[in-house]
Amino acid sequence: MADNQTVGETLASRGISRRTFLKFCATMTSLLALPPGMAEVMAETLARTRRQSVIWLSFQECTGCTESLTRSHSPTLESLLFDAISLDYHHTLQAAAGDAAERARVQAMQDNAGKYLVIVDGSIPLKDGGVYSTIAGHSNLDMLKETAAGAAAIIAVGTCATYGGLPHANPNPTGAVAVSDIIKDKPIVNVPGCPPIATVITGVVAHFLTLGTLPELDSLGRPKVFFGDTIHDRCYRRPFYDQGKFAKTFDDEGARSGWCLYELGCKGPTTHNACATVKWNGGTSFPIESGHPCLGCSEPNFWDAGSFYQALSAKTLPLSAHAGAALAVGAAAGVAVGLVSRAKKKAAARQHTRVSADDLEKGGGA
Amino acid sequence: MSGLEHIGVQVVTAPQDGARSYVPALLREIEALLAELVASGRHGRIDLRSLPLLPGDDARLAALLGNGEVDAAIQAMGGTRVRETGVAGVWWVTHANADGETVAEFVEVTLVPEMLKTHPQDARTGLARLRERLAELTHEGETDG
Amino acid sequence: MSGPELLLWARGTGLQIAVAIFLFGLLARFVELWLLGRKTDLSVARASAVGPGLRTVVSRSLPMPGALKQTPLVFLGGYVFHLGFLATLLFYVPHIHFLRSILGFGWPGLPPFLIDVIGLVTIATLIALLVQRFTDPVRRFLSRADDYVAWTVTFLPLLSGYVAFHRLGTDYTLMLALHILSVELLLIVIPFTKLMHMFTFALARWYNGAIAGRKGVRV
Amino acid sequence: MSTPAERATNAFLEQIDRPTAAFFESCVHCGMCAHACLFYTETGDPQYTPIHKLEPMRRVWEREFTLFGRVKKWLGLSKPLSEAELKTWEPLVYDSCTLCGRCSLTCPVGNDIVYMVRKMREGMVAAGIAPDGLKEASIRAVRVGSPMGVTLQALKAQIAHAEKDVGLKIPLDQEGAEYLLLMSSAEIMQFPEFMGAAAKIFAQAGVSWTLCSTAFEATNSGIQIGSSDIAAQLVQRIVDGAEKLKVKTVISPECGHAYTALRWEGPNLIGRPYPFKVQHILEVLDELRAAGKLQTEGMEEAKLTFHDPCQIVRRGGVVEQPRNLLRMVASNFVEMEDPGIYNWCCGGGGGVSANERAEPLRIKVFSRKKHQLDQLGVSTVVTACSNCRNMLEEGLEHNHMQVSVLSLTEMLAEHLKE
Repeated sequence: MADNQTVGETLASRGISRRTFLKFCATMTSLLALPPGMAEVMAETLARTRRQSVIWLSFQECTGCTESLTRSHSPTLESLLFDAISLDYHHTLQAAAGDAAERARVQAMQDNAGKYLVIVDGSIPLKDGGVYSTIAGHSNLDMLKETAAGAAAIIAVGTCATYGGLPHANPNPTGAVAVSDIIKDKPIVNVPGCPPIATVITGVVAHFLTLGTLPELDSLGRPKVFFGDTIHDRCYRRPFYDQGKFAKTFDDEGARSGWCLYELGCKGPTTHNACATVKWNGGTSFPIESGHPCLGCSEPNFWDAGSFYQALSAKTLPLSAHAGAALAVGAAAGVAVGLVSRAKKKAAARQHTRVSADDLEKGGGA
Repeated sequence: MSGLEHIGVQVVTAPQDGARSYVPALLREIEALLAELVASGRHGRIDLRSLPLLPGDDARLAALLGNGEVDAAIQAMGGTRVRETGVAGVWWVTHANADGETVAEFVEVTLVPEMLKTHPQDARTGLARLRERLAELTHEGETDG
Repeated sequence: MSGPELLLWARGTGLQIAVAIFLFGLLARFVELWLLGRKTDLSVARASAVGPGLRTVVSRSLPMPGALKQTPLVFLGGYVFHLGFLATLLFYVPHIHFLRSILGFGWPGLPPFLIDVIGLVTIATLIALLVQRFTDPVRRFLSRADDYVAWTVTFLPLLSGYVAFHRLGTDYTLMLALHILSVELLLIVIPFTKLMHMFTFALARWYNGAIAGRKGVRV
Repeated sequence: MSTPAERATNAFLEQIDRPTAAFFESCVHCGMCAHACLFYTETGDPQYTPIHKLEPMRRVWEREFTLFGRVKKWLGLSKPLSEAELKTWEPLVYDSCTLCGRCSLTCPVGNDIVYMVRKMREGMVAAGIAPDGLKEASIRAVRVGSPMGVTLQALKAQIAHAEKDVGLKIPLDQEGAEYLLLMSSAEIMQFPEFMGAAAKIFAQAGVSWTLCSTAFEATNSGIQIGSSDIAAQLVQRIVDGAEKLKVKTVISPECGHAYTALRWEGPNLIGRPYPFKVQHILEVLDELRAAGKLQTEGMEEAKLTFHDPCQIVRRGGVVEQPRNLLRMVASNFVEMEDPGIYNWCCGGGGGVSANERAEPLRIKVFSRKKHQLDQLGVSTVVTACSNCRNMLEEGLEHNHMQVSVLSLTEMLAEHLKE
């Protein structure tokens, strides 16, 4: 896949007009909250640059993230991004197989040392020497370390790569960890979500391609421009929450009236993502709009945060065993203290010295 | 293609508060950009999506600006509509994706929006394509003759 | 620990620890108190102690004649704070869901804007009561560290709840986690401070009413 | 058992029970009890806050009977009771508390504070730390038979006087009488009219009654100083006398704490129920009234009010009887502010009147009663406790108030139909 074409040349060879590309850039400036006048500059710069070498590593994952990017049956603006990059290694998308595929990766790393972008989806198993996921005889850990060494930056895509995701869920049989748990010396952008919104992945890559920098990140390494607000902050059903109108079941009057899904377990209040604004499937809808509570998939450990259908404030672990034990120990402690107290009272009664008139006369008692 | 009307969802919007509308401020910004264009020929652009507009603000702004002479439709992986407003030099550009959803919306202050122009590169590609066609035509003619 | 991790810990392990300590303390303290016992009263009762005892458990919520005028702030503040705290605790929808997940049943909540108002009034009242504790000669004289600890652990859930409710502060998830942790702190502290009065008050009122009641006095 | 502090601690260990623990556990330091206590309201001094008077006993409870207190004790974080501490608290427990029990009515968590002050005094007296006046009164009560040193001889002289006054026989040691009347020293010596009044009333009602030569004194200094041992001794005398004479009912006279001592504490002090009934004189009179055996004539026209003795009304349960009786003989009876069980103490109950050291404070806090009486503008205040009567008279005189103090029983006797 590696070639030396400019982005402009690639676009031309695919029959995509520069006008369409300008439209793409204009959309990106809007999405990334960049100055709107940058669209033309962005388009011109991008067209003249060589296509960015991108190595996409897939570890313990389900390919949902890739699906999210490529799912559309019609060419979309987002997919234009593939024309602006040179995707030199990607299990699902590359034509090459076996040794040839691995050679492509090594070649890209050599040709673009220090400049290539690594995109990772999937978590990395560490348990038992990383044996639970290997590619071409290399453990994921080795491949990540080797590939990351010469990268300009890493974009961790999907909740598995960003926080460990499903493989990391209790009891985490493979010892799965996130990219950021392993790589400490490279800039990493986390684009969580299960899967992440395609536009958000595209936006981050576009930011890097056009400005040569990574977007501003929050404390969990997520681009603030997409993850700055919670779903709840931007939810169109928020007025119902504020009015205290909640759907109680999936088929009651409240559900049909489009009321707030908090009671059905919506994790919107604690979930940072752009679903409520960017939406899914080309801007058609997002889970809450379709009547389903937010699962909180772009937050760490969302698999272990209790039932998807239990309210956010509910407990996540059973209490009865602890409560029972505490009550038993409490009763025992209480009885122990109480019995000692009773013994003390009895002893005090035995030691009671009768107060007599003589005692009072002496002024001091016995 | 919004599914809202099909799944019986009522969308509630906050009550409109005219006093807090961004329209007056926006109009002043457009005025400044237009003055700049007249004075120095510099283009300006406002990303409507980046502003915390109240529901109905965009429609109010559009109504205030009015309709001009140009209303162009572009098909570029989804429709793009470029309209000149009633204020000449002020354009309203709406980008939609292949599904018809608006993905970006701008007010542009310029003589001709870039989206309407043909890029020189595209023109070159067009020329090449035209020459291919001509070559084919000549070839056909030769075969026929 | 990040906000989401802290929240998860607070809703899981943290809650387990807090509930365990709370129940342990509660039962231990109650049993220890109960086992102290009480001598049978050999004097002939003028009236039954049961009715007046039960009556006082309820009626002591009302001020003695004239008392309202003497300490209006403590009285009204006491009402507003206790009722406000209970209202926000029991009738805010997320709280109901928290309790439902533990108790297995729930009840209808109040609209959030009402909870907001009640919460703010309760916070203001609690602050006023603290100021009064500093300024009133009797209350300042009586106050020990225990009183300020109890005030603080009661105030924190209200404050953190209000901040989380209004999405103030940097991160809602973190605020929510801190809110739950503050409630857990309160739970842990209850059995070992004067906050135990929330359970023992009924027993104290009962004895007061019963002791007077068997003499034929309704207090 | 040697040091006073150890003896006090031991007594507290005996005294603290489940209600006490529930009360200490429930206190939130709201300070409302201060506003129910005339020693605070009339001085503004926070140290007189009722619950504060119990601090030494509360510390023993916490240290010895609670989980946390035990741990603290074990870690050496709490101090044992000291004699100095008890001495500091002595004036608080004895001088500034009349055991009136008004604080117990206001406490929002329901603490019966006076119930605990009574127990607190057990510890104080076990340590020998109590006012001299109370100690001396207790010694006289045990040795002579009366806290004021009234002897049988003196009683007999007063009986002779009274018999001459009213022309009726006053029975002494008459076996099988229905009623055994007790009297307080004050009634025997200061207000001997009481004896005559009783004789007239009983004669009219046609009931049999008697005095007892071995049990004439009703008061109980043991209750006031807080010693159950001494109180039991004094109660036992009355029980012995009543049993010897085989009376049906023992009448507690117009004395507040005597009623508490005999009626409510007595059986618990001697460890068994009585074979006779105990009634306050007002209860007896009201029963006679209800049975039509108390016939009066004429009405007091002057505006008058009733001072509720704490131990008889609030702590004794005799609330309606004095009012029923007053209405028989007074046409312009008005209630004070805070009447009945909410009444304010005269300032001298609970042994305060026997405690010379407390006198200035007692006189100072009489301002509450003065205020109540000034509000009404009455010329007469009726009461049913000779100690209240003394305190009222002293207080009124000190404040130069022209109000006369009457005994309800005596007032009734004066209106008896001839």
